[in-house]
Amino acid sequence: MTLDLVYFAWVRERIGLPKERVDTAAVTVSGLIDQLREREDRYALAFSDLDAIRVAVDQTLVELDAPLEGVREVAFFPPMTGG
Amino acid sequence: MTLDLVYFAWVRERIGLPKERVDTAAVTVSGLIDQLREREDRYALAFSDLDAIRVAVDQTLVELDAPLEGVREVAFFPPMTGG
Amino acid sequence: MTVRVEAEPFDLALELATFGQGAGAIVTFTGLVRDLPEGGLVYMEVEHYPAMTTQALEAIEAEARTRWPLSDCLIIHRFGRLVPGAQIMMVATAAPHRQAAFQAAEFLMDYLKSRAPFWKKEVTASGENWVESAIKDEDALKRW
Amino acid sequence: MTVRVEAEPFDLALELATFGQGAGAIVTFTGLVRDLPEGGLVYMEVEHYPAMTTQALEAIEAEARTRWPLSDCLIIHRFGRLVPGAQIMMVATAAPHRQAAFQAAEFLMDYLKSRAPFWKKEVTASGENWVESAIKDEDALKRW
Repeated sequence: MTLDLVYFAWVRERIGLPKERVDTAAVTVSGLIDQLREREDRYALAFSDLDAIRVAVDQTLVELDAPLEGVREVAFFPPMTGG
Repeated sequence: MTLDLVYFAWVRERIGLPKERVDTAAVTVSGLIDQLREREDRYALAFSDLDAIRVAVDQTLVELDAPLEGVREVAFFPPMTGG
Repeated sequence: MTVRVEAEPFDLALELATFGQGAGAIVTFTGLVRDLPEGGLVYMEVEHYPAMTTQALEAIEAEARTRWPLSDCLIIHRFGRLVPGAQIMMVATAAPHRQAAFQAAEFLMDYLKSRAPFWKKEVTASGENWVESAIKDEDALKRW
Repeated sequence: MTVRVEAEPFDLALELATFGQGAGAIVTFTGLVRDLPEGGLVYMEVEHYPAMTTQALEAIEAEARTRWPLSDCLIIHRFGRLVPGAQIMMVATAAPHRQAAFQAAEFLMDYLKSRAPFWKKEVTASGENWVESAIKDEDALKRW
Protein backbone atom coordinates (compact mmCIF):
# COMPACT_ATOMS: atom_id res chain seq x y z
CA MET A 1 0.00 0.00 0.00
CA THR A 2 1.23 3.49 -0.84
CA LEU A 3 0.57 6.27 1.66
CA ASP A 4 1.17 9.99 1.68
CA LEU A 5 2.70 11.00 4.99
CA VAL A 6 2.60 14.60 6.20
CA TYR A 7 4.41 16.05 9.22
CA PHE A 8 3.83 19.22 11.18
CA ALA A 9 5.60 21.36 13.78
CA TRP A 10 8.53 19.65 15.58
CA VAL A 11 7.67 16.27 14.03
CA ARG A 12 8.33 17.87 10.63
CA GLU A 13 11.50 19.53 11.91
CA ARG A 14 12.89 16.33 13.45
CA ILE A 15 12.17 14.26 10.37
CA GLY A 16 13.38 17.07 8.12
CA LEU A 17 10.56 16.72 5.60
CA PRO A 18 7.06 18.20 5.31
CA LYS A 19 5.78 15.15 3.43
CA GLU A 20 6.77 12.00 1.66
CA ARG A 21 5.27 8.93 0.03
CA VAL A 22 5.93 5.51 1.54
CA ASP A 23 5.11 1.91 0.73
CA THR A 24 4.01 -0.07 3.72
CA ALA A 25 2.59 -3.43 4.70
CA ALA A 26 1.55 -2.05 8.10
CA VAL A 27 -2.05 -2.67 9.10
CA THR A 28 -2.35 0.05 11.74
CA VAL A 29 -0.88 3.48 12.44
CA SER A 30 1.23 1.89 15.18
CA GLY A 31 2.67 -0.58 12.70
CA LEU A 32 3.52 2.25 10.35
CA ILE A 33 5.28 4.13 13.16
CA ASP A 34 7.33 1.01 13.97
CA GLN A 35 8.36 0.76 10.32
CA LEU A 36 9.38 4.45 10.20
CA ARG A 37 11.36 4.22 13.45
CA GLU A 38 13.53 1.51 11.96
CA ARG A 39 14.38 3.54 8.89
CA GLU A 40 16.63 6.21 10.37
CA ASP A 41 17.53 7.89 13.65
CA ARG A 42 15.62 11.07 12.75
CA TYR A 43 12.40 9.03 12.61
CA ALA A 44 13.28 7.22 15.82
CA LEU A 45 13.80 10.64 17.43
CA ALA A 46 10.55 12.07 16.08
CA PHE A 47 8.61 9.07 17.39
CA SER A 48 10.56 8.53 20.61
CA ASP A 49 7.63 9.62 22.83
CA LEU A 50 4.32 8.46 21.43
CA ASP A 51 2.40 10.28 24.18
CA ALA A 52 3.48 13.45 22.41
CA ILE A 53 2.31 12.30 18.96
CA ARG A 54 -1.12 12.91 17.46
CA VAL A 55 -2.32 11.27 14.25
CA ALA A 56 -4.88 12.07 11.59
CA VAL A 57 -5.81 9.67 8.80
CA ASP A 58 -7.35 11.32 5.79
CA GLN A 59 -7.67 14.52 7.86
CA THR A 60 -9.53 12.92 10.76
CA LEU A 61 -8.00 12.55 14.24
CA VAL A 62 -7.56 8.90 15.23
CA GLU A 63 -5.89 6.82 17.93
CA LEU A 64 -2.57 5.08 17.33
CA ASP A 65 -4.22 1.70 16.82
CA ALA A 66 -6.38 2.96 13.95
CA PRO A 67 -6.42 0.73 10.84
CA LEU A 68 -4.78 1.89 7.62
CA GLU A 69 -7.02 0.02 5.19
CA GLY A 70 -8.33 2.38 2.52
CA VAL A 71 -6.33 5.32 3.91
CA ARG A 72 -4.52 7.69 1.54
CA GLU A 73 -2.91 10.28 3.83
CA VAL A 74 -1.50 9.95 7.35
CA ALA A 75 -0.48 13.07 9.29
CA PHE A 76 1.79 13.08 12.34
CA PHE A 77 2.09 16.07 14.63
CA PRO A 78 2.42 17.18 18.27
CA PRO A 79 -0.63 18.00 20.41
CA MET A 80 -2.39 20.93 18.82
CA THR A 81 -2.07 24.43 20.23
CA GLY A 82 -4.63 26.50 18.38
CA GLY A 83 -6.62 29.43 19.66
CA MET B 1 -36.59 63.41 59.77
CA THR B 2 -36.98 64.62 56.21
CA LEU B 3 -36.24 62.12 53.43
CA ASP B 4 -36.11 62.34 49.67
CA LEU B 5 -37.99 59.40 48.18
CA VAL B 6 -37.43 58.32 44.56
CA TYR B 7 -39.44 55.75 42.64
CA PHE B 8 -38.64 53.82 39.49
CA ALA B 9 -40.40 51.66 36.89
CA TRP B 10 -43.86 50.40 37.93
CA VAL B 11 -43.38 51.65 41.49
CA ARG B 12 -43.12 55.16 40.03
CA GLU B 13 -46.09 54.54 37.75
CA ARG B 14 -48.32 53.19 40.54
CA ILE B 15 -47.47 56.02 42.93
CA GLY B 16 -47.69 58.53 40.08
CA LEU B 17 -44.60 60.46 41.10
CA PRO B 18 -40.89 60.15 40.30
CA LYS B 19 -39.88 61.64 43.64
CA GLU B 20 -41.14 63.48 46.69
CA ARG B 21 -39.98 64.68 50.07
CA VAL B 22 -41.54 63.24 53.23
CA ASP B 23 -41.30 63.74 56.94
CA THR B 24 -41.16 60.53 58.89
CA ALA B 25 -40.58 59.20 62.35
CA ALA B 26 -39.91 55.71 60.96
CA VAL B 27 -36.74 54.04 62.17
CA THR B 28 -36.40 51.48 59.37
CA VAL B 29 -37.28 51.19 55.69
CA SER B 30 -40.11 48.84 56.70
CA GLY B 31 -41.54 51.45 59.02
CA LEU B 32 -41.39 54.02 56.24
CA ILE B 33 -43.25 51.66 53.90
CA ASP B 34 -45.96 51.14 56.55
CA GLN B 35 -46.35 54.90 56.84
CA LEU B 36 -46.61 55.33 53.04
CA ARG B 37 -49.14 52.52 52.69
CA GLU B 38 -51.49 54.29 55.07
CA ARG B 39 -51.37 57.55 53.13
CA GLU B 40 -53.30 56.58 50.00
CA ASP B 41 -54.44 53.60 47.97
CA ARG B 42 -51.84 54.22 45.26
CA TYR B 43 -49.08 53.69 47.85
CA ALA B 44 -50.83 50.63 49.23
CA LEU B 45 -51.00 49.27 45.69
CA ALA B 46 -47.33 50.02 44.95
CA PHE B 47 -46.27 48.29 48.18
CA SER B 48 -48.82 45.46 48.12
CA ASP B 49 -46.18 42.78 47.43
CA LEU B 50 -42.95 43.48 49.27
CA ASP B 51 -41.25 40.49 47.65
CA ALA B 52 -41.36 42.54 44.44
CA ILE B 53 -39.85 45.67 46.02
CA ARG B 54 -36.17 46.52 46.14
CA VAL B 55 -34.74 49.39 48.18
CA ALA B 56 -31.64 51.54 48.05
CA VAL B 57 -30.70 54.03 50.75
CA ASP B 58 -28.35 56.76 49.60
CA GLN B 59 -27.80 54.75 46.40
CA THR B 60 -26.83 51.51 48.10
CA LEU B 61 -29.00 48.38 47.96
CA VAL B 62 -30.29 47.36 51.39
CA GLU B 63 -32.78 44.97 52.96
CA LEU B 64 -36.21 46.12 54.10
CA ASP B 65 -35.17 46.19 57.75
CA ALA B 66 -32.34 48.64 57.10
CA PRO B 67 -32.17 51.61 59.52
CA LEU B 68 -32.95 55.12 58.29
CA GLU B 69 -30.72 57.03 60.68
CA GLY B 70 -28.54 59.48 58.78
CA VAL B 71 -30.15 58.60 55.45
CA ARG B 72 -31.02 61.32 52.93
CA GLU B 73 -32.50 59.46 49.95
CA VAL B 74 -34.55 56.27 49.81
CA ALA B 75 -35.28 54.65 46.43
CA PHE B 76 -38.04 52.09 45.81
CA PHE B 77 -38.16 50.00 42.65
CA PRO B 78 -38.90 46.52 41.26
CA PRO B 79 -36.18 43.87 40.88
CA MET B 80 -33.64 45.20 38.41
CA THR B 81 -33.54 44.00 34.82
CA GLY B 82 -30.35 45.39 33.33
CA GLY B 83 -28.13 43.83 30.73
CA MET C 1 -11.21 50.67 33.17
CA THR C 2 -14.31 52.48 32.01
CA VAL C 3 -17.99 52.59 32.92
CA ARG C 4 -20.41 54.63 30.83
CA VAL C 5 -24.18 55.11 31.07
CA GLU C 6 -25.55 56.97 28.10
CA ALA C 7 -28.45 57.36 25.68
CA GLU C 8 -26.39 57.31 22.48
CA PRO C 9 -25.51 54.16 20.52
CA PHE C 10 -21.93 52.94 20.95
CA ASP C 11 -19.50 51.82 18.29
CA LEU C 12 -18.04 48.46 19.33
CA ALA C 13 -15.17 48.88 16.86
CA LEU C 14 -14.25 52.29 18.21
CA GLU C 15 -14.46 51.05 21.80
CA LEU C 16 -12.17 48.13 21.05
CA ALA C 17 -9.66 50.04 18.93
CA THR C 18 -7.55 50.84 21.98
CA PHE C 19 -8.89 48.20 24.34
CA GLY C 20 -6.80 45.56 26.08
CA GLN C 21 -3.46 46.24 24.49
CA GLY C 22 -0.88 43.70 25.62
CA ALA C 23 -3.56 41.20 26.69
CA GLY C 24 -3.76 37.67 25.34
CA ALA C 25 -7.54 37.37 25.41
CA ILE C 26 -10.39 39.80 24.90
CA VAL C 27 -14.03 38.86 25.41
CA THR C 28 -16.95 41.08 24.50
CA PHE C 29 -20.63 40.74 25.19
CA THR C 30 -23.20 42.83 23.35
CA GLY C 31 -26.86 42.82 24.35
CA LEU C 32 -29.40 43.71 21.65
CA VAL C 33 -33.12 44.47 21.72
CA ARG C 34 -35.01 41.43 20.45
CA ASP C 35 -38.50 41.55 19.09
CA LEU C 36 -41.14 39.78 21.20
CA PRO C 37 -41.78 36.10 20.43
CA GLU C 38 -45.14 37.12 18.95
CA GLY C 39 -43.63 40.19 17.23
CA GLY C 40 -44.92 43.72 17.47
CA LEU C 41 -42.34 45.37 19.72
CA VAL C 42 -42.30 49.07 18.87
CA TYR C 43 -39.53 49.94 21.26
CA MET C 44 -38.01 49.09 24.60
CA GLU C 45 -37.75 51.84 27.19
CA VAL C 46 -34.75 51.48 29.49
CA GLU C 47 -35.08 53.46 32.72
CA HIS C 48 -32.33 53.84 35.28
CA TYR C 49 -31.46 55.55 38.56
CA PRO C 50 -28.92 58.15 37.50
CA ALA C 51 -27.57 58.94 40.96
CA MET C 52 -26.82 55.26 41.56
CA THR C 53 -26.11 53.61 38.21
CA THR C 54 -22.52 54.54 37.58
CA GLN C 55 -21.37 53.75 41.09
CA ALA C 56 -23.23 50.42 41.03
CA LEU C 57 -21.49 49.46 37.77
CA GLU C 58 -18.13 50.63 39.10
CA ALA C 59 -18.60 48.48 42.21
CA ILE C 60 -19.37 45.44 40.04
CA GLU C 61 -16.33 46.14 37.89
CA ALA C 62 -14.11 46.61 40.97
CA GLU C 63 -15.31 43.26 42.33
CA ALA C 64 -14.47 41.57 39.00
CA ARG C 65 -10.98 43.05 39.13
CA THR C 66 -10.35 41.58 42.57
CA ARG C 67 -11.30 38.13 41.24
CA TRP C 68 -9.50 38.02 37.89
CA PRO C 69 -6.28 39.57 36.58
CA LEU C 70 -7.95 41.98 34.18
CA SER C 71 -5.71 44.36 32.28
CA ASP C 72 -8.74 46.21 30.95
CA CYS C 73 -12.48 46.30 31.49
CA LEU C 74 -15.33 48.22 29.89
CA ILE C 75 -19.03 48.50 30.68
CA ILE C 76 -21.41 50.59 28.57
CA HIS C 77 -25.16 50.59 29.26
CA ARG C 78 -27.68 52.63 27.34
CA PHE C 79 -30.99 54.06 28.52
CA GLY C 80 -34.02 55.57 26.81
CA ARG C 81 -35.99 54.31 23.80
CA LEU C 82 -34.32 51.43 21.97
CA VAL C 83 -35.89 49.88 18.87
CA PRO C 84 -35.63 46.17 17.98
CA GLY C 85 -32.12 45.33 16.83
CA ALA C 86 -30.58 48.24 18.74
CA GLN C 87 -27.70 47.74 21.13
CA ILE C 88 -28.64 47.85 24.83
CA MET C 89 -25.26 47.40 26.44
CA MET C 90 -21.82 45.87 26.18
CA VAL C 91 -19.05 44.63 28.39
CA ALA C 92 -15.48 43.86 27.38
CA THR C 93 -12.74 42.19 29.41
CA ALA C 94 -9.03 41.78 28.69
CA ALA C 95 -6.82 39.27 30.50
CA PRO C 96 -3.70 37.19 29.91
CA HIS C 97 -5.73 34.01 29.28
CA ARG C 98 -9.14 33.12 27.94
CA GLN C 99 -10.60 31.60 31.12
CA ALA C 100 -10.22 34.82 33.10
CA ALA C 101 -11.57 36.97 30.27
CA PHE C 102 -14.63 34.72 29.81
CA GLN C 103 -15.37 34.32 33.50
CA ALA C 104 -15.02 38.02 34.23
CA ALA C 105 -17.35 38.92 31.35
CA GLU C 106 -19.97 36.42 32.56
CA PHE C 107 -19.63 37.69 36.11
CA LEU C 108 -20.13 41.30 34.99
CA MET C 109 -23.22 40.30 33.02
CA ASP C 110 -24.72 38.23 35.84
CA TYR C 111 -24.27 41.04 38.33
CA LEU C 112 -25.38 43.92 36.19
CA LYS C 113 -28.47 41.92 35.23
CA SER C 114 -29.70 41.82 38.83
CA ARG C 115 -27.69 44.42 40.75
CA ALA C 116 -27.50 47.50 38.52
CA PRO C 117 -30.51 49.84 38.69
CA PHE C 118 -31.99 49.42 35.21
CA TRP C 119 -35.56 48.51 34.29
CA LYS C 120 -36.96 47.65 30.89
CA LYS C 121 -40.43 48.30 29.56
CA GLU C 122 -41.65 46.74 26.33
CA VAL C 123 -43.96 48.97 24.32
CA THR C 124 -46.24 47.52 21.65
CA ALA C 125 -49.16 48.99 19.68
CA SER C 126 -51.52 47.40 22.20
CA GLY C 127 -49.82 48.34 25.46
CA GLU C 128 -46.83 48.36 27.74
CA ASN C 129 -45.20 45.68 29.85
CA TRP C 130 -42.43 45.96 32.43
CA VAL C 131 -39.96 43.13 31.89
CA GLU C 132 -39.91 40.93 34.98
CA SER C 133 -36.69 39.75 36.48
CA ALA C 134 -36.08 36.06 35.93
CA ILE C 135 -35.48 33.72 38.85
CA LYS C 136 -32.65 32.23 36.82
CA ASP C 137 -30.96 35.64 36.75
CA GLU C 138 -30.98 35.74 40.54
CA ASP C 139 -29.81 32.12 40.64
CA ALA C 140 -26.98 32.97 38.25
CA LEU C 141 -25.34 35.00 41.02
CA LYS C 142 -24.95 31.96 43.25
CA ARG C 143 -22.17 30.47 41.19
CA TRP C 144 -19.78 33.32 41.93
CA MET D 1 -22.12 30.47 9.78
CA THR D 2 -18.56 31.09 8.65
CA VAL D 3 -15.15 29.50 9.14
CA ARG D 4 -12.06 31.15 7.71
CA VAL D 5 -8.37 30.24 7.90
CA GLU D 6 -6.17 32.97 6.53
CA ALA D 7 -2.87 34.81 6.84
CA GLU D 8 -4.29 38.33 6.72
CA PRO D 9 -5.39 40.32 9.77
CA PHE D 10 -9.14 40.52 10.31
CA ASP D 11 -11.23 43.55 11.17
CA LEU D 12 -13.47 42.70 14.13
CA ALA D 13 -15.73 45.66 13.38
CA LEU D 14 -16.21 44.63 9.77
CA GLU D 15 -16.88 41.03 10.78
CA LEU D 16 -19.50 42.10 13.31
CA ALA D 17 -21.21 44.70 11.12
CA THR D 18 -23.63 42.13 9.74
CA PHE D 19 -23.23 39.49 12.44
CA GLY D 20 -26.07 38.06 14.50
CA GLN D 21 -28.90 40.28 13.37
CA GLY D 22 -32.06 39.53 15.32
CA ALA D 23 -30.12 37.92 18.18
CA GLY D 24 -30.35 39.10 21.77
CA ALA D 25 -26.77 38.32 22.73
CA ILE D 26 -23.47 38.38 20.89
CA VAL D 27 -20.22 37.16 22.43
CA THR D 28 -16.82 37.58 20.83
CA PHE D 29 -13.45 36.20 21.77
CA THR D 30 -10.24 37.58 20.29
CA GLY D 31 -6.87 35.92 20.89
CA LEU D 32 -3.78 38.12 20.67
CA VAL D 33 -0.06 37.38 20.57
CA ARG D 34 1.43 38.17 23.97
CA ASP D 35 5.09 38.84 24.56
CA LEU D 36 6.91 36.21 26.63
CA PRO D 37 6.99 36.74 30.43
CA GLU D 38 10.69 37.57 30.09
CA GLY D 39 10.10 39.65 26.94
CA GLY D 40 11.98 39.31 23.68
CA LEU D 41 9.38 37.63 21.45
CA VAL D 42 10.20 38.60 17.87
CA TYR D 43 7.24 36.81 16.37
CA MET D 44 5.01 33.79 16.72
CA GLU D 45 4.82 31.40 13.78
CA VAL D 46 1.44 29.69 13.46
CA GLU D 47 1.55 26.53 11.37
CA HIS D 48 -1.51 24.55 10.33
CA TYR D 49 -2.60 21.53 8.26
CA PRO D 50 -4.37 23.16 5.33
CA ALA D 51 -6.15 20.03 4.09
CA MET D 52 -7.67 19.46 7.52
CA THR D 53 -8.05 22.82 9.24
CA THR D 54 -11.25 24.16 7.74
CA GLN D 55 -13.13 20.90 8.07
CA ALA D 56 -11.95 20.50 11.67
CA LEU D 57 -13.22 23.98 12.52
CA GLU D 58 -16.49 23.35 10.70
CA ALA D 59 -16.99 20.15 12.68
CA ILE D 60 -16.43 22.02 15.95
CA GLU D 61 -18.86 24.73 14.85
CA ALA D 62 -21.47 22.13 13.80
CA GLU D 63 -21.19 20.47 17.21
CA ALA D 64 -21.71 23.83 18.93
CA ARG D 65 -24.83 24.41 16.85
CA THR D 66 -26.33 21.10 17.96
CA ARG D 67 -25.82 22.09 21.58
CA TRP D 68 -26.97 25.73 21.61
CA PRO D 69 -29.56 27.67 19.60
CA LEU D 70 -27.07 29.80 17.69
CA SER D 71 -28.45 32.15 15.07
CA ASP D 72 -24.93 32.96 13.89
CA CYS D 73 -21.40 31.72 14.44
CA LEU D 74 -18.01 32.82 13.15
CA ILE D 75 -14.51 31.38 13.50
CA ILE D 76 -11.45 33.06 12.02
CA HIS D 77 -7.95 31.70 12.65
CA ARG D 78 -4.78 33.17 11.21
CA PHE D 79 -1.54 31.42 10.31
CA GLY D 80 1.98 32.58 9.51
CA ARG D 81 4.18 35.11 11.28
CA LEU D 82 2.37 37.14 13.92
CA VAL D 83 4.15 39.83 15.94
CA PRO D 84 3.36 40.64 19.60
CA GLY D 85 0.00 42.40 19.88
CA ALA D 86 -1.27 40.91 16.61
CA GLN D 87 -4.58 39.09 16.44
CA ILE D 88 -4.31 35.30 16.25
CA MET D 89 -7.94 34.33 15.97
CA MET D 90 -11.50 35.18 16.88
CA VAL D 91 -14.83 33.49 17.46
CA ALA D 92 -18.24 35.12 17.63
CA THR D 93 -21.55 33.59 18.66
CA ALA D 94 -25.09 34.98 18.45
CA ALA D 95 -28.02 33.53 20.40
CA PRO D 96 -31.31 34.62 21.94
CA HIS D 97 -29.84 34.75 25.46
CA ARG D 98 -26.48 35.38 27.05
CA GLN D 99 -25.92 31.95 28.57
CA ALA D 100 -26.03 30.19 25.19
CA ALA D 101 -23.81 32.78 23.52
CA PHE D 102 -21.21 32.59 26.31
CA GLN D 103 -21.22 28.82 26.57
CA ALA D 104 -20.99 28.29 22.83
CA ALA D 105 -18.05 30.70 22.55
CA GLU D 106 -16.21 28.94 25.39
CA PHE D 107 -16.95 25.56 23.84
CA LEU D 108 -15.57 26.69 20.47
CA MET D 109 -12.43 28.00 22.14
CA ASP D 110 -11.86 24.89 24.24
CA TYR D 111 -12.22 22.64 21.23
CA LEU D 112 -10.21 24.60 18.75
CA LYS D 113 -7.44 24.91 21.35
CA SER D 114 -6.93 21.14 21.41
CA ARG D 115 -8.72 19.74 18.36
CA ALA D 116 -7.93 22.06 15.46
CA PRO D 117 -4.60 21.41 13.70
CA PHE D 118 -2.64 24.52 14.60
CA TRP D 119 0.80 24.72 16.17
CA LYS D 120 2.60 27.76 17.52
CA LYS D 121 6.31 28.44 17.58
CA GLU D 122 7.78 31.33 19.56
CA VAL D 123 10.80 32.94 17.89
CA THR D 124 13.21 35.08 19.91
CA ALA D 125 16.65 36.51 19.12
CA SER D 126 18.18 33.54 20.91
CA GLY D 127 16.15 30.69 19.47
CA GLU D 128 12.84 29.01 18.77
CA ASN D 129 10.39 27.17 20.98
CA TRP D 130 7.30 25.17 20.04
CA VAL D 131 4.48 26.06 22.41
CA GLU D 132 3.48 22.96 24.36
CA SER D 133 -0.12 22.05 24.84
CA ALA D 134 -1.31 22.58 28.39
CA ILE D 135 -2.85 19.75 30.39
CA LYS D 136 -5.51 22.22 31.49
CA ASP D 137 -6.48 22.74 27.85
CA GLU D 138 -7.13 19.02 27.48
CA ASP D 139 -8.95 19.01 30.82
CA ALA D 140 -11.10 21.90 29.65
CA LEU D 141 -12.81 19.58 27.17
CA LYS D 142 -14.14 17.37 29.94
CA ARG D 143 -16.74 19.85 31.07
CA TRP D 144 -18.65 19.68 27.78
